[in-house]
Amino acid sequence: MQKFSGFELFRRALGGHKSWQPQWRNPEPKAEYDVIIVGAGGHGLAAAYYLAKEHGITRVAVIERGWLGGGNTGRNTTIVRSNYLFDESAALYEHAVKLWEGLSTDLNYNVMYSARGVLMLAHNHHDEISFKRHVHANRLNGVDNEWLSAEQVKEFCPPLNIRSMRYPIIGGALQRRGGTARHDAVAWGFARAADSRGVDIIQNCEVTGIRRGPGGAVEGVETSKGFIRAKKVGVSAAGHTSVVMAMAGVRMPLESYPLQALVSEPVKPAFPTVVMSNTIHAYISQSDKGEMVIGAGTDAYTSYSQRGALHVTTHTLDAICELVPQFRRLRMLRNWGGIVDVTPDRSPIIAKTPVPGLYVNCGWGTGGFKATPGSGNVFAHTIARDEPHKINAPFTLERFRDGFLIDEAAAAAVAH
Amino acid sequence: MLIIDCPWCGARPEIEFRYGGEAHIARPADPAAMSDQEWADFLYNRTNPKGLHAERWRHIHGCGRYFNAVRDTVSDFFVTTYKAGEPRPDIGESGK
Amino acid sequence: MTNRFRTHSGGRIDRGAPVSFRFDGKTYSGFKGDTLASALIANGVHLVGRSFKYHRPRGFISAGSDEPNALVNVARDAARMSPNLRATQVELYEGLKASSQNRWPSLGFDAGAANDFVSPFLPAGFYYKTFMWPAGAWKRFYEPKIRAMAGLGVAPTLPDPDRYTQNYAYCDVLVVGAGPAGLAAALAAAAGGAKVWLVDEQAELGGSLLAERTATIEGKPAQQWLADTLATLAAMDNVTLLPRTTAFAYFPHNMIALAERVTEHLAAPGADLPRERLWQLRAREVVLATGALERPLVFPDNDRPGVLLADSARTYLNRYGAKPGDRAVIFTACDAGYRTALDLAAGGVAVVAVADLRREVHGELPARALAAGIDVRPATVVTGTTGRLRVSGARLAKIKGGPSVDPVGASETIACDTVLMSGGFTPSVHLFSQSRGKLAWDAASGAYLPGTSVERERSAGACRGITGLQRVLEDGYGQGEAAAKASRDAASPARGATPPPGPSAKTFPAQADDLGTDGFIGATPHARNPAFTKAFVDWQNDVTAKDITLATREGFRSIEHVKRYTTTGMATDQGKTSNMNTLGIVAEALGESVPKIGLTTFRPPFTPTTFGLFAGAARGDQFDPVRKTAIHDWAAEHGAAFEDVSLWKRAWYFPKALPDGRREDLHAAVGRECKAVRSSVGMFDASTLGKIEVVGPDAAEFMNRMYTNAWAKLEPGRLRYGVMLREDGFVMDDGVVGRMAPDRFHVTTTTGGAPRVLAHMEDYLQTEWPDLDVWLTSTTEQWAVIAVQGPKAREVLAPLIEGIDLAKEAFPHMSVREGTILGVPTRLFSVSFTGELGFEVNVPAQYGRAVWEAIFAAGERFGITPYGTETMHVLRAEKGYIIVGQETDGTQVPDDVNLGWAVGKAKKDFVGKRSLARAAMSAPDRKQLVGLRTTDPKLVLEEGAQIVADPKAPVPVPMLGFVTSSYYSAVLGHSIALAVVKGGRARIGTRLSVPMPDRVIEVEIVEPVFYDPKGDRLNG
Amino acid sequence: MAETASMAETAAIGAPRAAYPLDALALGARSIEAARLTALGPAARLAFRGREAAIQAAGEAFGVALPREANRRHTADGRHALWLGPDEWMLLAPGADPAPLFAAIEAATAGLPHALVDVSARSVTIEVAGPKAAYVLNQGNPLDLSIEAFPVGSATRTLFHKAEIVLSRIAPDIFHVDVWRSFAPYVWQMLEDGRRELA
Repeated sequence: MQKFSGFELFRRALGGHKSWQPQWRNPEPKAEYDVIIVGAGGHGLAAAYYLAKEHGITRVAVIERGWLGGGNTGRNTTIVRSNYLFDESAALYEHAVKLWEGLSTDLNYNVMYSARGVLMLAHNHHDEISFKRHVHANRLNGVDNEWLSAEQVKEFCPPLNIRSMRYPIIGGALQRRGGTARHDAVAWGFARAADSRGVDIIQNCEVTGIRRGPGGAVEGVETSKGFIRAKKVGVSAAGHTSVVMAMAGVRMPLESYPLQALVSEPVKPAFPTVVMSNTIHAYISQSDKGEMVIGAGTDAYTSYSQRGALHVTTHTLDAICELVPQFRRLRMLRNWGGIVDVTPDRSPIIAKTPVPGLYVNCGWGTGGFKATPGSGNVFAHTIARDEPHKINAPFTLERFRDGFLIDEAAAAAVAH
Repeated sequence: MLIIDCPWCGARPEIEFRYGGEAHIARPADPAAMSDQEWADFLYNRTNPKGLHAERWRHIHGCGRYFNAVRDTVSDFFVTTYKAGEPRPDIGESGK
Repeated sequence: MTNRFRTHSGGRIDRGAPVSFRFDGKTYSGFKGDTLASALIANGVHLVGRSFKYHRPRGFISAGSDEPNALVNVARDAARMSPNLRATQVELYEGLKASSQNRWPSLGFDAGAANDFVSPFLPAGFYYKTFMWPAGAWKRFYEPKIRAMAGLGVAPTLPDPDRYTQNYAYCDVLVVGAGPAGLAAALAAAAGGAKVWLVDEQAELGGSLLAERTATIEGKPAQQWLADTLATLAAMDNVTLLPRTTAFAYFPHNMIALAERVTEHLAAPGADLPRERLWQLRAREVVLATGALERPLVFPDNDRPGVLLADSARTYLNRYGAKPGDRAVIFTACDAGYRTALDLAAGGVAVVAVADLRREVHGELPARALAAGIDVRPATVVTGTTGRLRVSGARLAKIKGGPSVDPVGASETIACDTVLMSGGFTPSVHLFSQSRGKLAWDAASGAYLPGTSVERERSAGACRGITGLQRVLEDGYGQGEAAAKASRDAASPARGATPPPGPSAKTFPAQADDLGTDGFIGATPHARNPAFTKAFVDWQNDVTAKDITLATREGFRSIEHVKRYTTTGMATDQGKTSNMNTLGIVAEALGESVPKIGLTTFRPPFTPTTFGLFAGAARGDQFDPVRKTAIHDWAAEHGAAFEDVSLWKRAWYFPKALPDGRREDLHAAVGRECKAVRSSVGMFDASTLGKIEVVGPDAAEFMNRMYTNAWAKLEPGRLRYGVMLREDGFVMDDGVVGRMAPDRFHVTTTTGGAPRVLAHMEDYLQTEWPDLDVWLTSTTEQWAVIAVQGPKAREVLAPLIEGIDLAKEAFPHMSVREGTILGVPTRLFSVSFTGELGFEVNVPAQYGRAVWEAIFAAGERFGITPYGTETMHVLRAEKGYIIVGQETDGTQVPDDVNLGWAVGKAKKDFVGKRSLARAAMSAPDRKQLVGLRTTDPKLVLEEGAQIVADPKAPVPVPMLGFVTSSYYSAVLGHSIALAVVKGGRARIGTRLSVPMPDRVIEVEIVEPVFYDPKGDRLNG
Repeated sequence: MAETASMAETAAIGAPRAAYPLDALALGARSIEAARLTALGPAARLAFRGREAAIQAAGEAFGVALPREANRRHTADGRHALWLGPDEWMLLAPGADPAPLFAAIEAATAGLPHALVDVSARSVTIEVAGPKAAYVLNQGNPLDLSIEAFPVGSATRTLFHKAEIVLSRIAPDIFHVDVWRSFAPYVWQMLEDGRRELA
């Protein structure tokens, strides 16, 4: 792998940058791999990287229908945080945040992880109790999160309107280590690092079937580039998980919803942190480029159309204009949609399946980006060892049968 | 905003409706007789197809009725709508 | 000397109406009808901005909404300032104040331009390769620097005082674009009787006709034909004309979002007019007549101020009477360059050379240029420009060999003050693509054209690759006719197939230059060292041809990857100037054909669209409805503080004025209110509780299925506390239910849960049990509800009530009777959420305040005390009554919160019953509701605080539960708390810890009923 | 159009004063002829639900045949029956006392499967009248309110901005908006905001 550094940039500039090599190969699939990952989003690429790096499994293919990082990885609003309520979730997301903190160095790729803080606004007493419950639980779990008064909220994020609004802000929960990262760089960084360890990333290759042997175990995948053999297949296909799992005859507790996001035209720095309000349904941060990056919850009905409805955008922006009324004159530059797979308890599934050799990592809903390195890391462990890492052990499919749900949504009513 | 053809009121704008999830998942007559897995299938497992999807809608800000629709989840266009209790029209299998 | 570059006559500006304006503090003059861009050009000003990354000086490129460079800030006042407006779209008004952006200290001398000198070290994606060391430095050091350099304009800092409105509308035929095709389409559709909307983003309707100098239509000069046509359309009742209106997004089922700029062009907009208006227009049929955009050429130094698109220069000249310079060099790959050259020459601008990329030049326009004595040079490219803040010369060189990859000969520098370029025209297929129509590559014209339609839509004119004024007009007319006809046919919301273009019933004899479809995509050849040459593809984002080839070299082969890695096409012009040339460069670098490379998605909006437009009138108190009860105003008049509970404002507490003029705080008021209820009587506005009337012969059966409780045996006239589960077994809602008659239940729900509960019931009733003869009606707002609670409650109410015997035996706890109070019909409940003797008076809402006042007066002799939600919470907590949403969070089964008694064990089924049988629901470590007592009686625990066995355990500290409710009980003289704790009931009598950041609080686990555990007081 | 005296009011002994949520707002309404706003007086409103067998009897007892066509309003003797759903009607009698109406319909439908609920106090009615009435309503209502698509005699539950309403067209230029009382000030103020540009 060509090293990336300021020195290398300088050195190669003198040669007109002609000596840079491709960041990853563009290989044709081999006949057989030890592991096939379906889906070259951040989660799938991370799983491949950690399979190679931590488990020594390098005969790995990541198969992608489109182009790597082109799904939700490249469409999300890049929020990273770990202040989840339940022990299971806190452990999972904190694992990810710890990896985020060293990711640029590990991958030798600047993923621009920026711990600018994630501030969740409380607008009523119910929010306050809920957030304080999070703050206390997080502290005991070793996850930073603190309660701010309304005045402290204003001090931390001066552009916010906290008083003259329909639902005045009475406080907030701040995770200072939370923040944002550069979404494309995460996919590219993992792709480059995985590729350099021998992983084949096969783009523009659609999985059309999952072949199972007489005993039911996985034998490989049918693709638009032919059959590829592997005894282990990990599905990391986000919104398309139901479709892929149906190929193996597995029905999933998932529904795929559109999730919209939008950005404003770029402006000079005007918003210092990530702010989320679940009560009025919107969140906002400013990208390095200067765009206000804005999102909300999912649209109302299941869809694979990758677009959302105008009335959802209007509600998102009326909320943003309440929180930051001086942004009313900013202008929307781009609006797009992704497809997110949602479980009944809004927590992911990272698990073995009833089919031997078939593993699934899905159900991240609106909040998958933040978990990318942690998710890939424990998924790799699950595939390599054929048993879950202790962090993802609770995130099974069976929890829906037995009722051991991890219902962050019910507990906090907070998306993302 | 989609236009949805309410079987009672005719074509009306989407914001008058509420989505109600996959259709034709009848509540079992005797839940106590079911295994945990069967009950979980009823409660949680969904087809979630990419393609034609039979689903429930309620014209909540109109006539208030629940009804069923077949919609293509790729284009979001409706193929048909029909009253609750009527069988799923024979319009091919749901998507790939 | 102002307006030195103004022509002597002509154009659509009103030369009798001079307008004074300021740019960067300097005063200029222009005319009514000018844009800021045309007025500045007429004044010889081309330097108007700095680029994003290298801060290079930039001028105008285009005359329209595709302008990437000339972004300005326009400020009416401190709050009404708008960054990033395109000067090409800003209409001039008297006193307009505009300023340039992204420069410091000034536009002429910008410190950020230092970036340009180190640009060799800042290729595409450089930031991914560095700034990684030391860890954390990105956030602390590098990122703030990059952020400060990035961004374009400055965001406003004051709330926007302007209004925005929204309208839904319907029409038969929407025509987008009022150029020749759109005008003809509107004429045809209107003649066919359709209700037609014709919208255009520009201030004037007419499109390309507005810049026509010599063309004629139907024997008239184009400008005259335009005026006549607009007059014809305006006179028709079935036609709506909307200039300044951008069709910015195409949603499913032919819903088009339009942004109408209502006041932006006015010097003094009235306060009642909205600044912008959002139209959510549903069209039966849509005709897209969005024209084509001229493509720039990608050659070295193509970004110097004074380098413009050739046809835009013609627009400035013909439409606004503004000359782009005195001496023009034209660089073209099509005939558009010649048309501009001829018009410039006619307008008094010296055209010193036309460099034509094409090897051979023939046809009418070049011939006319030659005849006019213009120096026409085939197979010639511009390989660079000179000048600093304005172009001063162009380097021309001959192409030596085969097509575009060839090296070129020696260059010759020609002095000029403007370079006008034309790479041909790109059909504007943005809206078609947004509609999910499939684009098809047309090799003949080298363009993507509309292919298969998905919506009921058709394209007309230049946006579908048709050239020549007459053909465009006739295509427009034919499409308009077909659209009008189709709008009468179908009810189906979608088409799913391509409409055949209808043959026009009308001919439009027109004389105009046909530019054909020649053009060039990619970067033009030059012999300079590419490492030190910048040929811009995306002006605003400073993406050059070599950035794009670098991306392909690094393995970014998909166009989406190239776009994201280089940021080309992601500027505020959304790739209008850059997308096709990017494709060309990528195709060449990879040795593939353009259609193999693919196309990036066209995402809404078509042009940047104001946030306020989406927010509309939903602001401040009108952001969401503010629901107030019939008694709200009384409470406000009596000093109540309010809290938000869902959409409702509820009286929170009633602070009394103190002798020193201050008011009680929450603590004092609640203590006083609680004591009053326990010792005498209090009154509480419970109107917000949800109410549902469940009526019909099968009402009891329905209730049996929906609630955990058994209802069959509940006598009419009696009340019962009901618990409702979701199908997954978790507590969803609770409330008191009265049986008014065998077939009539008066159901109450939580305040926030009312709509959810009704929808839940309707779902089961309509879809699972449609055979049941029972119906549900929301009566939440029918009744005002006044809770009168305390030992004196009966004495207060008795004198006011008629028709109900309030005696204990006749009207026991948990009963309901109908009668009157002060003559007003009432449903009177004997019910208590306080643990005291209590009643709830339901009266029709319009009498709520009057009855409340009467009870207040009647209670005066007992010191009746109005209390709010906080006191209600304390009183119920003293009794261990749960609040759904506080003691529960959607993960509790009834037994967890001591409601196991409410589950009808004998019932075969009810919603949620089966789920209770799952393994997790009877796990031994489920959290159970308990009470907590602190050692220090004054210490009130924090709600949400966690409970642990061993506070000294290492992180992660195992947690057993948390505090759900916590108050100081003035009645008991100590603090109380409710909590859910793992295996809590078995822990009663033991001690646990509540670790806080600064200390550990020891608590005793106790029964959750703190007051009157036997319930003696309920019966008074 | 505003009805004044209410039988329901006079029925109250000791006369507790009836109060309505638009009492104060209506006094402050701007005079804008293109779209006039009026808060109408009280009315008896009964929600009638029922199976086929009960429908005709209910209509006869009320004095207005219940419309069987979706989203229609029938009127007779100043009373209105609005189709709101296939088994749901709003029976509206301006100025009437609901109690005797309720009793009469219950008597006529006794033993027939139905549900009758008095919701007189649940909502108030706003009249929007004038040549721009539909335009103002369309600022928050997503329906096609052209006279062809929503003719006189139309009535339907629908939305106005973030509130649910029942919208009836009384005349080409006159609409009635029935709205739950706690949402009425919101709807009123949104209507005021919508017609501001017509001042």
